[in-house]
Amino acid sequence: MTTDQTAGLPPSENPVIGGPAPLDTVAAPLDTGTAAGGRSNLSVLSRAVRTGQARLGLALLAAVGLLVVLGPFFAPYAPDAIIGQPLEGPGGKFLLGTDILGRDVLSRLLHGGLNLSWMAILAAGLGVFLGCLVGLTAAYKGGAVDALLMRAMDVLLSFPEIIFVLLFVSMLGRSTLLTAVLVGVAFVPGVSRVMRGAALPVIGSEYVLWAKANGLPPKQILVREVLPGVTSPLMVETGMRLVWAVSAIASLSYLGFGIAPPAADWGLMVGENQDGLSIAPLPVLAPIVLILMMALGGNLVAESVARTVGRTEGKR
Amino acid sequence: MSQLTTRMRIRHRGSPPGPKNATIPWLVRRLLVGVLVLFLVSVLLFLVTQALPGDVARIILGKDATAEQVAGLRQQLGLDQPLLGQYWHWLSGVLSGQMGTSLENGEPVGDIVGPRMFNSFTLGFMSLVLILPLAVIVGVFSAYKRDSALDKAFVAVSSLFTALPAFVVGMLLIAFFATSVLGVLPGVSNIPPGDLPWWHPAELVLPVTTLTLMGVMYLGRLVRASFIDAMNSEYVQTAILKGLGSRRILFRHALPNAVAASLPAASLVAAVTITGVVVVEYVYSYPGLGTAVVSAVNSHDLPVMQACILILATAYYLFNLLADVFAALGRSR
Amino acid sequence: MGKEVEVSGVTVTVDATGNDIVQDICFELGRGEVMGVVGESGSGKSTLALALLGYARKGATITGGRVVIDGVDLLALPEGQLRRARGSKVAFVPQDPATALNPSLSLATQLTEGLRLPKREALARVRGLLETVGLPSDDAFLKRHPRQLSGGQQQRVAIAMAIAAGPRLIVLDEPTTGLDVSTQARVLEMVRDLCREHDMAAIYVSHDLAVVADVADYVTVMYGGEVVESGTDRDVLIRAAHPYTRALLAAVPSATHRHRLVPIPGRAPGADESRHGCVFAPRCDYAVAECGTTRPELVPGPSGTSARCLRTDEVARTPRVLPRPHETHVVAAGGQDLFSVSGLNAGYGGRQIIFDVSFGLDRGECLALVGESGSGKTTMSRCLVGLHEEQEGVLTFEGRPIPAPAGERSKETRRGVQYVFQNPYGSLNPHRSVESSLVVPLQHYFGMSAREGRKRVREALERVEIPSRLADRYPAQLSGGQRQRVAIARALVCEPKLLICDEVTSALDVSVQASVVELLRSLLADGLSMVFVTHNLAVVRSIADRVVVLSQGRVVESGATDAVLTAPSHPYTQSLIAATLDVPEAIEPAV
Amino acid sequence: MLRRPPRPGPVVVSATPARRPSSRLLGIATGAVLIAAALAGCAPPERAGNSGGGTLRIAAATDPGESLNPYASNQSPTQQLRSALLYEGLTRLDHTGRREWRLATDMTANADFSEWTIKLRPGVKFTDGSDFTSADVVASIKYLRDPAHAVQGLAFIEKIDPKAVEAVDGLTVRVGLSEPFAPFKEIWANVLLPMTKAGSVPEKPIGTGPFSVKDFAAGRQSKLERFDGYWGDKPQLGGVDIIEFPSQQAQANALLSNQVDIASGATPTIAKSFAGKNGIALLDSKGDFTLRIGLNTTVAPFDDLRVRQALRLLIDREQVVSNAFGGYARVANDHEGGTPQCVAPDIPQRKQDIEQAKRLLAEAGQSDLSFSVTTDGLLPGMQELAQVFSENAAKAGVKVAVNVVTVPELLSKWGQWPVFIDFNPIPYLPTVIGGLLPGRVGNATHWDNPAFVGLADQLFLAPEHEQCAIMNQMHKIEHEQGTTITPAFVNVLMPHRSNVRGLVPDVNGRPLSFLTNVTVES
Repeated sequence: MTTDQTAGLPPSENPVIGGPAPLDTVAAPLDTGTAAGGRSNLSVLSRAVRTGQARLGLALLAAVGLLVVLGPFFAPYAPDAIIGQPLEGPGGKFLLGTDILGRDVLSRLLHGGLNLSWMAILAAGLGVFLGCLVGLTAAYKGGAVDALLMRAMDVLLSFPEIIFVLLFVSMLGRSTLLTAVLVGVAFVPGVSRVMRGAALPVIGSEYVLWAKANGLPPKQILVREVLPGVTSPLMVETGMRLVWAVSAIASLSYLGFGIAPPAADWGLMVGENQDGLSIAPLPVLAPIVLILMMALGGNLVAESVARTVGRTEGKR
Repeated sequence: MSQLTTRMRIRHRGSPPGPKNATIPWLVRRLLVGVLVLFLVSVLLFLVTQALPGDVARIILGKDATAEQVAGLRQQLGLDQPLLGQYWHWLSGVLSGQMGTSLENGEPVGDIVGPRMFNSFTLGFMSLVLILPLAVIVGVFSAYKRDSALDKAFVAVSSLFTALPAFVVGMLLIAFFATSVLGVLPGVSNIPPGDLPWWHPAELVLPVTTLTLMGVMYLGRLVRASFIDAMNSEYVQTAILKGLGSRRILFRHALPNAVAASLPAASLVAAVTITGVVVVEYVYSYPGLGTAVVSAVNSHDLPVMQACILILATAYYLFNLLADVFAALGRSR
Repeated sequence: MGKEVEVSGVTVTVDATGNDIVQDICFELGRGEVMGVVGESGSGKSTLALALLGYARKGATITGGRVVIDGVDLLALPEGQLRRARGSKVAFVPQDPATALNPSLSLATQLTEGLRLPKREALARVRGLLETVGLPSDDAFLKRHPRQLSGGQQQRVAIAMAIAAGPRLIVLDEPTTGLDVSTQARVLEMVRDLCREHDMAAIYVSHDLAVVADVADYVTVMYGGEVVESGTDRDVLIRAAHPYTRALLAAVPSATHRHRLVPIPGRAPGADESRHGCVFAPRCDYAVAECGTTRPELVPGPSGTSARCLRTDEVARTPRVLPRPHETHVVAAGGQDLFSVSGLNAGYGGRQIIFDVSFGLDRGECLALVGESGSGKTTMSRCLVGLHEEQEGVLTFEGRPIPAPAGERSKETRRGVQYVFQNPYGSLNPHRSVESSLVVPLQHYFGMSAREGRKRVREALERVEIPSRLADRYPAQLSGGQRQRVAIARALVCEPKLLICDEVTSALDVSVQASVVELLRSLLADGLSMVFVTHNLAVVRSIADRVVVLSQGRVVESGATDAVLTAPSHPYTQSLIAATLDVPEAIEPAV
Repeated sequence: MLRRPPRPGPVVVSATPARRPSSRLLGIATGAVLIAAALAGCAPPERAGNSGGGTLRIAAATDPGESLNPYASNQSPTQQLRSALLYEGLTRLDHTGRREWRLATDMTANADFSEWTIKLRPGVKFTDGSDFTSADVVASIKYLRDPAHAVQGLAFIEKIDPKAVEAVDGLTVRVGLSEPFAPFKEIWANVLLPMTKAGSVPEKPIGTGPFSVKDFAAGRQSKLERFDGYWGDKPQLGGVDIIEFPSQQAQANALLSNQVDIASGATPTIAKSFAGKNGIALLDSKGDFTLRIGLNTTVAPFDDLRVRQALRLLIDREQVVSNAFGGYARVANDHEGGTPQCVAPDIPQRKQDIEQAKRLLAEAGQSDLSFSVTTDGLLPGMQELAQVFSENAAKAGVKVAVNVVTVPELLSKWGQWPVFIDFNPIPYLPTVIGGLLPGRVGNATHWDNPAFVGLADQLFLAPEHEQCAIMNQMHKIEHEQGTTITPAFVNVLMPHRSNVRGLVPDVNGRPLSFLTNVTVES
């Protein structure tokens, strides 16, 4: 088994691209160039949210989010109750039919997003937090510390993420928490490189030099001066990592490295029911659609934030 | 003066210092660091695989074996030596091409891994050969027809693929082309041992398509963005003001720069494609490094596992390094 | 028979808002004549330059007017013919050749591709052109890529590229802005020669009055997207009839004599503001009620220029107020060195940049460090404030030696030596409000809470003439000059003894520069000492007491400002001063 | 064969790398790339045509650890599938489960069953053309009996005294036993006990089967060709390709896209999804193949019979059959299957009885029992069985978690798992010997029931006509006191292309051992 944490996009690093999402940049059309108006991050977010793409993304995320949170209350059956014949068609007693063990697909769908959600959030959060820590420290300290940290990241980066997770899961045993943490750790090198790249110009900028020249404590400089300067790439990175985490964790569950079987989980459902794909597509396709909605929603939001950032800050 | 130079700290920020002659030493230094990184990769890999649960000798011999038998085997395998010695033995083996023998069936690891590496790299290479030009064509066309229905469709589809796990893509492609709907292509891509992959073109179609789709959707987006950037650049404005024809502006002025700007990303896509074969191989049962590493992890075959992962990690790292180099060269311009 | 170039009614409109960035531009130009277009940032001069080639940037459209060159109206041509006209009839020299030349094509390709000639002929022609602009013409040079050239060489290549197809008009958009004075002087001379030799008209767009004065036969002054005054260079620069032109002239420092600079109050209009009446009225000393409602026409005025002003007569009658010559600042008695540098060496990446530099500074004195780019002056200033890592030498502050790195200096030293940066856009944290930026040092040095600091912040802002209502703004909401003042205020709240100003005015428009220079001058009067790092001799003349001239990391000359600038002894200083341009000094009273 | 962990022969090889010069990986890589460049565009070499009769392409599960050695321990179904075509034993069980003579034509015992004389079939040739003689049988038995070889079939023949095995003449072998053993004839049908040419094992084993090895790549595929010197009915097929796939899904896909002719493993769901598909038929072998849940008696509370019986009462056998096995199974009654000659006794069918189970658990003080059942999911239905059991047990408040582990992990702690899923495909007698008596590797529940052991001892001494009655009593003890929950007898499902003719279902679940009349129509 194998995983695909790649999920299509290099989860890896983008030394140059600045952020993982493709950015479209539009040059400021006028030579006046003095765009007034605040530059606070909230405004980036709110501007991003105003694009149709982001609205679609948010709508998708909201729909999936509601399903995940409220779903269990509306599920007609217990998620692991065997209440019918295997692979019954949709309709009648079972709105979406039954799975290969004769469990209600709808109920499993409604229960099956919670684990994926918290695992993805934990993984992305951990990856972004640690990556940010490493990236900013490397960028700020420079010199030997920078070289050391970044080469250490290179070492980690050299393990394709899926293999990294497989290796450690087989070393430490399977558990949802471990899988989420491992996916998060696998994100660290990528995030740290992006964050270091984003932080370097900020750290070289004159207001940070001013703070250094006045002997402000490094921690304060990093947290109060540098961090606000990299929130935009940070937001983009968080969004994209969330998407990849969803993909990766769903893939791991599909391969049996995530949640233990009787529990309902979207990735696991795909794996369990794929044998019956040709006669009962719903138990496979329905969770795929939900995973896709979740990932696509996150992706759309992250992309439009990235684009708004590109447009307003002229970064590419 | 000499006193000064000794006191001056060399600051290495990871980018070439000067535009011209300094690039070569920088490159050499970067490669040396690369060797160091690969060395550390091998250390980490060795430690992690050694830490896998279970006594290898016990796993081989089974529970019926006596303590003496286990001890004897441990000695034969060198497991009784200190970790450092074991590592050195392994590393010197790897460097001289002797990667030991499989714990599973006693075959030399080279015999198992060699052909599979060739299969994997063939798959990755063929995909790359398709990805690179296709991504450029799609990206440029989409950027050129910016905001047209086609462009929007491409952007939407690429977002979709970005969010789609590879196993889903593979599964759906199999269902559509091989098993359920059309039935025109083989659903598994078994390359018989001893055969070269391209003797079985039909078997290669779906795995190559999967990798290519994912790669083109990602890289095409980046090419599109850099092409839009290039078209908005000052030098394109200069070219327009020089009165050049739009074809020349497009192909001689914007395209090379857009492609150059996408090179680092392309290297990363290459890295991901080479290692992405792991997933795709599993989905299509293609006999490559990916299936080998999964099976070795499942059966605890340390030498095979170590060899496969080392190869994949090296390839991955080299492409990442290439991306760094391209990025740095780009910056130095 | 009209002139070679006739421009009338050119208007460029922003697609999104329908506002005009450039409105109703008219002028004429004969063969071999050079027209200087002067304006501050936001005046629409670059947009106009592009419009003269029938081109508007994305998001804007040329909505009216004629650009007739050699009898052909470019703006009326269909796409294909317009393309052919570009290059052959009218050519463009961009502001920043580093970005305007294609990084991935060789010089040969870029120079020949617009020529529509067989390769061999094209190459021969290009070699000739390169020699004309003073560049090598061998194959090795032609094979180079733009990044392998220096800034001056790139600009010459851009000029050669523009004149390659023998255009009748060449439009130069700030072509010397990024260049050193000596390079600039050579480029200007070349432009003049080329126009004369090729009998070609040129439009030279610049923010720098001195440059325009040097190169142009005619001067057009733009403000807020309109031509406010136009005429021969002497008429405009000496007998200006428009209040804006006059104000601009009063704000320009002179390299030859010291005078007080007069800033223009207020802020230039943005392109997206719709306007009524005279566009300069809100900032104009002469404005009357009518100016706010009636849009003046560009009409010939009494002093020989055409001016867009309702009150030309009154303006022309008023003698131009000569700014009061400013006495050399009297150094406070005592003579004790406040700050000194001796035997300073510094390098970067192992390469030495600063060689054995020594100088000292008295209390209340303003010392100017002058040098061209690459002279090491920025490294120098960073060494002083402790931000440079590879340095060696002895620094003293108030008579005591201080360590080189900022981190090792005492809090008192750090507080006493404050630094103001070149780039007003980078010196303030964009994510902090003005007040928050100023509170940071107060908390750091005086342990004040945000509340306690507020009063001090208001005082400091008042001192730099920033209205306290702006305290809640973010840097992006401020103009460049305002930001630089806030940066100065941030230094002031530390109650420093020494202010190190690194090219603080180089990114600012003249009128804004004037206000910052005057602010600094008043700070000097308060007893603050200052190291003023700059490449601009005129600014040096107007503010510095003493000058240290740096060349390639070495001090080549130092001494009292007037002595050094008036009678330089070192050849380098001499050449620097010779290359420095000045607005004509003779100010004749109006009729 | 019962599942046993020991891993085999390759050890010796792997421990002495010097014997086989390991190829140089880098050399291969660069060489391969160069060759590839040279060959790019070249067509594959002409394949030698088959000797006629067509080739049957069988999809099997990947086994990277496989070898040609039929005596290796820890053999996978794939290796056994191939061994059955390459090697023969003295006897075999036909597809109805009846014993038939193969390399032996008769076996006779002395009065107390302590010495057996085996008559061998004349005219049998090994695939290398040499004659099969008594010396080969003696060598094979001695090899099998040597503990150093750790062969998987050792348990079945451990009563043989290796020193007392001798060739009487070219076609007669006398086998002396350390203890009397009556059902001697029954054990030789096991696929783990074939006869090979003396001295050929383990390096290059030579057998007498209807096929010989043409090409073998461990973990990838093996090509077999018809052995024209075969003594018995020659197969009509010219050859057999066994192609290995990492999952049953892949096997099914390969079958659907006509890359193989038959899938040797299919989940019930796959089988069901093929129903009604054009060109695909299902070979459904009903037999006594059991999947069972083992309860380790060395771990509390499974040492308590009440707890074991309670758990046996909890499982809903009908649901296991219909939902875990998609109907391709029949209900079992907590004992192993019988044989065609000796059908299982008529014990009342145990049914789900939650109340009774609760009572028993309460008596044992285990009302809120909670444990996890471990499975490696090796065979279709294992995970599903675990999940159905977990669901059923929940009805009595017993919490059962499903713990899915890798195959090596399951084997590395073999005998230590408290509750695990196991399978048994072989007839009753070898099952008793290998998996139900104490101390056997296959007995991972460590069941030690004196009454059962006593009956087994009787069985080993009883003449043939008394054996059935004893076995029936043993079944009853299993049912009443055993340590496994045996809910169902599972069918072995092999979907195949319908142009494959002549396949027969096999009660022992290995229908691919019977290829004599199989043809592949083009």
